[in-house]
Amino acid sequence: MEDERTAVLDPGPTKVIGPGHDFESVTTEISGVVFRPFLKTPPQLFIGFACAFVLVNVFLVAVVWLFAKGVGVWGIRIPIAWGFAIINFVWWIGIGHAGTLISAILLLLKQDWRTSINRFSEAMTLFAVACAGMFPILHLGRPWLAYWLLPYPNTMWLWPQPRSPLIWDVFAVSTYASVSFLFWFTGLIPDFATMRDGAGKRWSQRIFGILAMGWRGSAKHWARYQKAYLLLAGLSTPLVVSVHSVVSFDFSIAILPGWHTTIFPPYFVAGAIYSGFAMVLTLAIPVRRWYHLEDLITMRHIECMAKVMLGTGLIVAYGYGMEAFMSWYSGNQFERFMYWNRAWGGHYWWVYWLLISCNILIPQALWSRRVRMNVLAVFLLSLVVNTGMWLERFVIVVTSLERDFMPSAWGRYYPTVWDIATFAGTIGVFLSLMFLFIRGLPAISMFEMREVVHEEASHAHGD
Amino acid sequence: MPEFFPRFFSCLGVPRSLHSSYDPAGGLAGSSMKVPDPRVCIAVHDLFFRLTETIERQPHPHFESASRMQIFHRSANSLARVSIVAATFALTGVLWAAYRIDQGAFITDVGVAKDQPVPFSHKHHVSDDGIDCRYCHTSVETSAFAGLPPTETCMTCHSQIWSNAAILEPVRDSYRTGESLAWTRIHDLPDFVYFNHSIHVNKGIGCSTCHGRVDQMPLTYKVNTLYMQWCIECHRNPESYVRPRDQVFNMAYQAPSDQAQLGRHLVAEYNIQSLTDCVTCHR
Amino acid sequence: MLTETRLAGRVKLYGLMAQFSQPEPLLEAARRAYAEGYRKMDAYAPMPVEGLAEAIGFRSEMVPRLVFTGGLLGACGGFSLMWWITVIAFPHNVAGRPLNSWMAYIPITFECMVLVACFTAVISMLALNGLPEPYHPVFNVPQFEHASRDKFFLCIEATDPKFDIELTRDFLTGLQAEEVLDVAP
Amino acid sequence: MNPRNYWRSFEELDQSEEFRQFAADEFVHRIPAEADAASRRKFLRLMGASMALAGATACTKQPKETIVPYVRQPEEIVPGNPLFYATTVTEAGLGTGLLVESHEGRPTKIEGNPDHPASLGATSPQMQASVLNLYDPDRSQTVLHDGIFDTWERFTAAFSGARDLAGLKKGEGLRILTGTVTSPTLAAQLAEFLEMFPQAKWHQWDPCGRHSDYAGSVAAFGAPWNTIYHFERAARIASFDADFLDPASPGGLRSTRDYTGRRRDAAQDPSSEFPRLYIAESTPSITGGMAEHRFRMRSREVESFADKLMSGNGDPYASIMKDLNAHRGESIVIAGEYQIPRVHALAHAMNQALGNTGKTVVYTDRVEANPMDQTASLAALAADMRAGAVETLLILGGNPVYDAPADLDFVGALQQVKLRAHLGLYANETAEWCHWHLPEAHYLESWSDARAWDGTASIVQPLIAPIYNGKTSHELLNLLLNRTDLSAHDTVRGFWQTQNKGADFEDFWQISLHDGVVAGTTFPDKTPPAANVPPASAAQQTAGIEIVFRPDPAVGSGADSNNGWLQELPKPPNKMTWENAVWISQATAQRLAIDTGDVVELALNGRKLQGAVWVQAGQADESAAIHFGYGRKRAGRVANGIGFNAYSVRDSKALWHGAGAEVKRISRGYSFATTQYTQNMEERDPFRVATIEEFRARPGFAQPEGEGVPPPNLTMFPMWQYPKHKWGMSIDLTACTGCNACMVACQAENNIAVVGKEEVAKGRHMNWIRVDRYFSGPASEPEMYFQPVPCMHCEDALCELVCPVAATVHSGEGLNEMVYNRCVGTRYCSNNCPYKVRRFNFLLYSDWNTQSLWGVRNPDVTVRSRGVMEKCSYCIQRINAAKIKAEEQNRPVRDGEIVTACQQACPAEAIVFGDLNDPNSKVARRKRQQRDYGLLEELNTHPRTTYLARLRNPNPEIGGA
Repeated sequence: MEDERTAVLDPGPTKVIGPGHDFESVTTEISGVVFRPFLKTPPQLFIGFACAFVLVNVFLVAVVWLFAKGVGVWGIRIPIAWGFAIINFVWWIGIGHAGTLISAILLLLKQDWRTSINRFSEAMTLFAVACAGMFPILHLGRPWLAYWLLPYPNTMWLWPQPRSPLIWDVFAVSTYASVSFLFWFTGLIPDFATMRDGAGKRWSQRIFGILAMGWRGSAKHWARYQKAYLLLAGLSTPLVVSVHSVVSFDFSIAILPGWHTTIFPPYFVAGAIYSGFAMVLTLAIPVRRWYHLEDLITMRHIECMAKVMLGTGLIVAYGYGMEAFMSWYSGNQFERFMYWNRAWGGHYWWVYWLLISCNILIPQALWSRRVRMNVLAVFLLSLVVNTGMWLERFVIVVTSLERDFMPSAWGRYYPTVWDIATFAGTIGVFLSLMFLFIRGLPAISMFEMREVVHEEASHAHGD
Repeated sequence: MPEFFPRFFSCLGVPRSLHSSYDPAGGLAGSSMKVPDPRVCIAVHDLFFRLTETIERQPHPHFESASRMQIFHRSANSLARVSIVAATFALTGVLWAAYRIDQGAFITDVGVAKDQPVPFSHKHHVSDDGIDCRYCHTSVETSAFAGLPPTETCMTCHSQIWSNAAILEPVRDSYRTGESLAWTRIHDLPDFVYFNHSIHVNKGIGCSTCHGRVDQMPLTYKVNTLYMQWCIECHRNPESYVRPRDQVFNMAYQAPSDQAQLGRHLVAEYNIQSLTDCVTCHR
Repeated sequence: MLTETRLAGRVKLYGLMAQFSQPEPLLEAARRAYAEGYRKMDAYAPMPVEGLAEAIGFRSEMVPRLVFTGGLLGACGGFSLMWWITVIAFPHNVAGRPLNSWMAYIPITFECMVLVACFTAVISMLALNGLPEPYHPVFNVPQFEHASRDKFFLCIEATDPKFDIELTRDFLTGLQAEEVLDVAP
Repeated sequence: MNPRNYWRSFEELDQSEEFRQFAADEFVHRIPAEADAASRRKFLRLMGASMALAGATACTKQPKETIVPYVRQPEEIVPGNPLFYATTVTEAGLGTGLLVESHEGRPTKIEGNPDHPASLGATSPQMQASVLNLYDPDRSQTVLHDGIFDTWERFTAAFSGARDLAGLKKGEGLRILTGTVTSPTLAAQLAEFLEMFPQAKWHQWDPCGRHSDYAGSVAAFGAPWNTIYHFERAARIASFDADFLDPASPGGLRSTRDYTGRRRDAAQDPSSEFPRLYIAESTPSITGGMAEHRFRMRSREVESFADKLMSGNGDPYASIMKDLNAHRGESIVIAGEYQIPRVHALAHAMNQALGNTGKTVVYTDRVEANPMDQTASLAALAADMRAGAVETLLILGGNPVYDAPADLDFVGALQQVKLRAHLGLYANETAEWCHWHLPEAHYLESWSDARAWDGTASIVQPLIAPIYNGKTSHELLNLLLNRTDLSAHDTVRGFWQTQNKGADFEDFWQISLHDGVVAGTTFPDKTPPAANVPPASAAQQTAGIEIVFRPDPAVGSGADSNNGWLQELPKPPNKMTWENAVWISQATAQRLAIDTGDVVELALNGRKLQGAVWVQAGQADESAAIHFGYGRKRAGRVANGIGFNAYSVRDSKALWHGAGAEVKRISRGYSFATTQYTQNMEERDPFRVATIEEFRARPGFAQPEGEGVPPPNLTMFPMWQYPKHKWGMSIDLTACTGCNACMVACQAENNIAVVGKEEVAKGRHMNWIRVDRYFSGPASEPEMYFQPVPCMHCEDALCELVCPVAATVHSGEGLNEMVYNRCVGTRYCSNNCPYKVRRFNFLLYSDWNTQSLWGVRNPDVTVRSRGVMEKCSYCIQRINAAKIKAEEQNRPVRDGEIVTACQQACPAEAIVFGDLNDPNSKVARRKRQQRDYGLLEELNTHPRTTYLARLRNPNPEIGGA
């Protein structure tokens, strides 16, 4: 029955919006998601939130235990001094990249299909970055001193050490978080106005009224608004590239074989977008189904995102290839050993091949249009890619540290339950925030949808 | 659900007149019934409640439902701007307060005389009796630790004078029982800081430079924060603090007017290095 | 229904507002109003409409200029902070690198540039738009709630020298407006 | 680089599923358990403390602290300045002179006494660790009567009664059991005692004493002789299973100093001959690691090896004998304690034949006060006890219930004794079976004296009054001699007064105490009669596996088992910590189809024990080595219940190796905690070695060459200048024997925490200096190399580059500083350290709760808390102290004035520290040698710590070198 409905609503792969939509209808459909009574929320959302919330509590327990005992509760050791915490950090940051990319780069590239997913993925970016941002603090030996990484005047006359990539991280991640928020919030202002005017209840009128800051859609407002929005896009585009480059510097600045690589910045960025789009799909596909938004998030969107995944996936594959090639071509015994150890010799060789199949082999299925057009298949592939990208970070962090220069100092890494609990916990935090956002704020940009409606209409006239 | 709200919030007693005047007819899903504001928005409500009513009291003859759209009163504009400015000021204020507290006596104990087993007066012993620092702080020239006088030292005099003063009972008691006196530390560095008295004294840093005019303290207190920035200040430019070796124990020593040049001279003569390596103090 | 005579002088209007259901007529109306010589006016739309601002004679390059300045300040600030920290505030020999390891400051410089620029963009946009401004006379018009949803409005303000309540209302009615509305102050 | 054939490591033990399980399980804790539990409870307080570390930001104030002066200050004490006292430590009766550092009356650090012949300033790991036993909270703290607290008075009363009763029977039924006694005072007291009670008997037992050495000399010369070897004079050495470089062996520190000293000299000037060492041994020892030619064989085959060598026929015996003959008078043939007396006799005979006697090998009287066949003595005691002939037994020290040979059934016999009293540092297994247990004074609390392996006498003087009111053997004998009022001090002083009746006794006494050596007590050399070699022992049955018994390389015979520093000390050949294992060779393992981590049951002469197997490179085939010192039941919290008790299968007739053992597996998957997983160098040559010929031919062999090697000082930036001082270290691998003395010395000096087996297994051990062990050459006959690795203090230190808070930066003197109180614990520095010398406090490892342990801490070094990185600081506290001293005296710091803890302890003088700006400093001169190379120099880190490559001098006539 659902499928029939999908069939009816889904305008097919060419259109970015279903038929028969006018300004009022898109507005009502989107804001309806927020305005519909609490109990009318789709049950899937309740169930999803419940599960996510359980994980949130797992996270809290894990963090309390961690703070009470120290990072020793994790599997990290000398020489593998970085473990899950950093892996998760890089993974979340990577996921966070899709949002800004969709909003900024696709905006500059005038990709109309971005419209109905940009708000959604910007929110995803925010929450992913929030999860990522927690790890650098959690993984500190003395987390209560995390503020020492900020340049603030103090009685010790001491300052951060800006030659360290970790300080670059502090600036990059905080900048990225703030800018993503600005982007997201700026995009929301006109929609807040819509919500304000659509709200029935006095209090919601006032809340949205305050958030809208008196936006009244004047031509002058729009003129400045569009300039600012475009500038944000223009600035975030290099930002999004810089952030994951800086994250990759955490590794490539270090001297470790398997870390000390010039290919890292580009292929980290590609990998970030790869996993980011995967996550957007992982989230968008169910939501679209639950709220019957098939006419706003159409097959066109899904197919486009699938194509982007395929493309970035190929860049990542190239990255892996280069790593392998350079480790041989460098003629450096440590580099050669590193790769041999990563792919065959080390006791985590199987993780490497798992990652290769998740990130390179399986996604090749996306070449086929039939796969791209199959929502379920794309959904599953997105999960596979998310896993693969996590494994990639695992391989980079762990296998390189396990066996570096001094054979006498080699070690082996085994995660503990607390590693896993912390990771699972952040997934819970992320999903809870996502569900709250979907329920409480317009998950699709209404004013931009109106533009789409208008364009579609004018096309129709044109034809 | 909708029925639930009025029952729950009836206690809030929002005037009915308000509801009638704010008929939200024509709103979206579920917006047609009149319900008072839930608690989460009471604050926002109260903020504008009175203001919006004033609108009604001067109804415009021409527009009956003029207030349907206006959610905020005129003054809300100024209110918004003012609150922005206020927030900025508040933030600055908080930071300033934090700074003051950090520098203040509450944290640093500067100028705070602490309880001691015996109300020992440096003023009396140094100024009145003219006892040299080293008579009690024997190891100040030879050891990292300046040394605290054993009870014996006190008793050398106090077995003769004030030999039965009540306030000296703890001293005599200690001497009798062999139980040490437990003084409260005034100048207390963290355990990871290694300060060495002998080298400072030998290089011409006077007692009073760090400890102040102890000879004028009835009860001892510290005059400097002992913050790292305070140490580094001197370690970076010792020439502005160094004094001739023979003046080290002179409590009344005042830096001469030509300290700048004298300092440079002494730094050279005593071969004083400006050590700002971490391991100078932290190991 | 009150007559204009009684109305005139007794009630002070903010302006008159014409309502449209599509962007094109609004754009057309705006152009004509401008041609008519009206200057103090504004057009309202639930979405950006190409050329609308120009139609009512509005031009401003302020935002880009401010953003550029902000970015410049951010970059300089970021770099000089790092330089000051490592060269002036507490010079350390770190890994045998020179005190002023400027290459290492490039990422931070860039991030500061973006950060400040972006904040400038949003704040200047809001400030120039006079936001936050929760109260505005146009909200007095009941139909204006549609301005953020599906209707388009052109408002000629009473302060315009050329504003005359009858003539202006007639002029607006002549623009195939769905409705012409009075805007209370 | 000389290409050598390296072999892959064994199938690595900890890939087993169980290891993953156990490594993943963070609930198991032994040692830091208390600390952890506490860290949870004190979490907030610690947070507070750490906040305080934040440098009084975030509005935290210093907690209230009190300061407590003396009531009567001893004039020699200047608070804040340490004092050093000379004293003596005894191991198996033999004394070694020490200088002990004392802070305000707390002994905190043990150093060797440079004036004492057995030490020359060096110390063994066990000596270094002995200070920890002083503060051990598990030490016996009170008199126990049938396990219940009692008092000295009541014991005195009870025991005086028994004594008087025995006195009526001329002491019949009164027995004393001691360890080996060299103390002249104690000997005199015992002699007096035996006079007083002619029927009483004095028995001796040292589980790891010099049994075969004694029996060997008796066999060779018909009377006990004491043999002293002068390795500094020896160009050729043949060792029959003699581990003479083991610092715990008699004179071991001195032999190491002499032997390695000659190697160092020979490496520099071609005129002096580089010593060549042949060794035949069954289980890998550090001596075997230094040997040019190591002949791997079962212990009992060494006898025939010696015979063949003496006959000098066949390969390789002919060439060895030829080599020895070519160096008559400057060679040494030495037989090890672990060999049967006949092998000793052979060695004596060969030395005489080679004309070494009087030159490289000299003989003196036995240094023991009453040399005897201790095994027989203990057997006799056991027999008498069983026969009920013993009424009163006084056990002075020792732990026979735990370490007596199993066939004597000591426990069973002991129970026949009416009154049993035990004096011991711990209420150990023997105390459990005695009516009375008496707390013994630690040697740092005692007055006594002892003789060194060469007879030199020295005084044991206390640094601290007995913490737990312990008493010494002297006082107990005074009780027997009915002089209860006489203190140990008076006894010892009184004895020496009898020895030195001059008026100048006071001076003599003061000088002896001050120097730590009693002048003129060294035994004079004597010439023994011609050695005769007893006939070859009857052909032993050779079926089954041979069990080889050894004292544990770390905890020795078990007396010091309850010592975290020693437990966590990696055993040299396999870097195993916290337990013992059954070492078997690869071939044998394959034959028996068992592997590392299998738990096997050893059956020897009907006695069984269970232990986990470790497949050990260099172990003789068909031979299993097991170590004493473990399987303790009443050692204390640290040592109870770990490992197995090797004494439980030891036989008094075959003390050191028993034949015909059965080995069968009972389970799999036991996990060890080692500090080094890999066995070999993975073709990376961190350890560089060449033969003396190769070196003479190409002196720069240690320097890397070929492409991929950056020219020195290749850098984008100008190098930093270090005008004042430029500290550096040089480690001579030709000298280093891998004895681990440096590791414990560092641990003691720098308050390094003990983490426990589980944490070690996770690779979280905290040693600032580690000793890497590499095998190279054929898997069957590997060479074993040791390489101490402290912080390299790189001039372009990668760790510093990545620290976000500048917690590790360079000092103006080129030290790589680590500032704990600034560290936030990102651990990035450790990741980026190619040498992996950084250690991290993953949990709260430092024990903040056990008050008695606070006493051992060095007040000049911060005790690290949870969550901070730490590493070797080149003993910055010592550098600062020396600099301040020099500044106050307006003079430059002298070369050799600053001695790092590892350097000070090193018996081989392999480590040298100093100022590279001074061209004449010892370290600068060393670094100018051509053998000098840096680890991973190709990474361009410019390490300040560099190495002198190992040289070997194999016999060209013998292959496989």
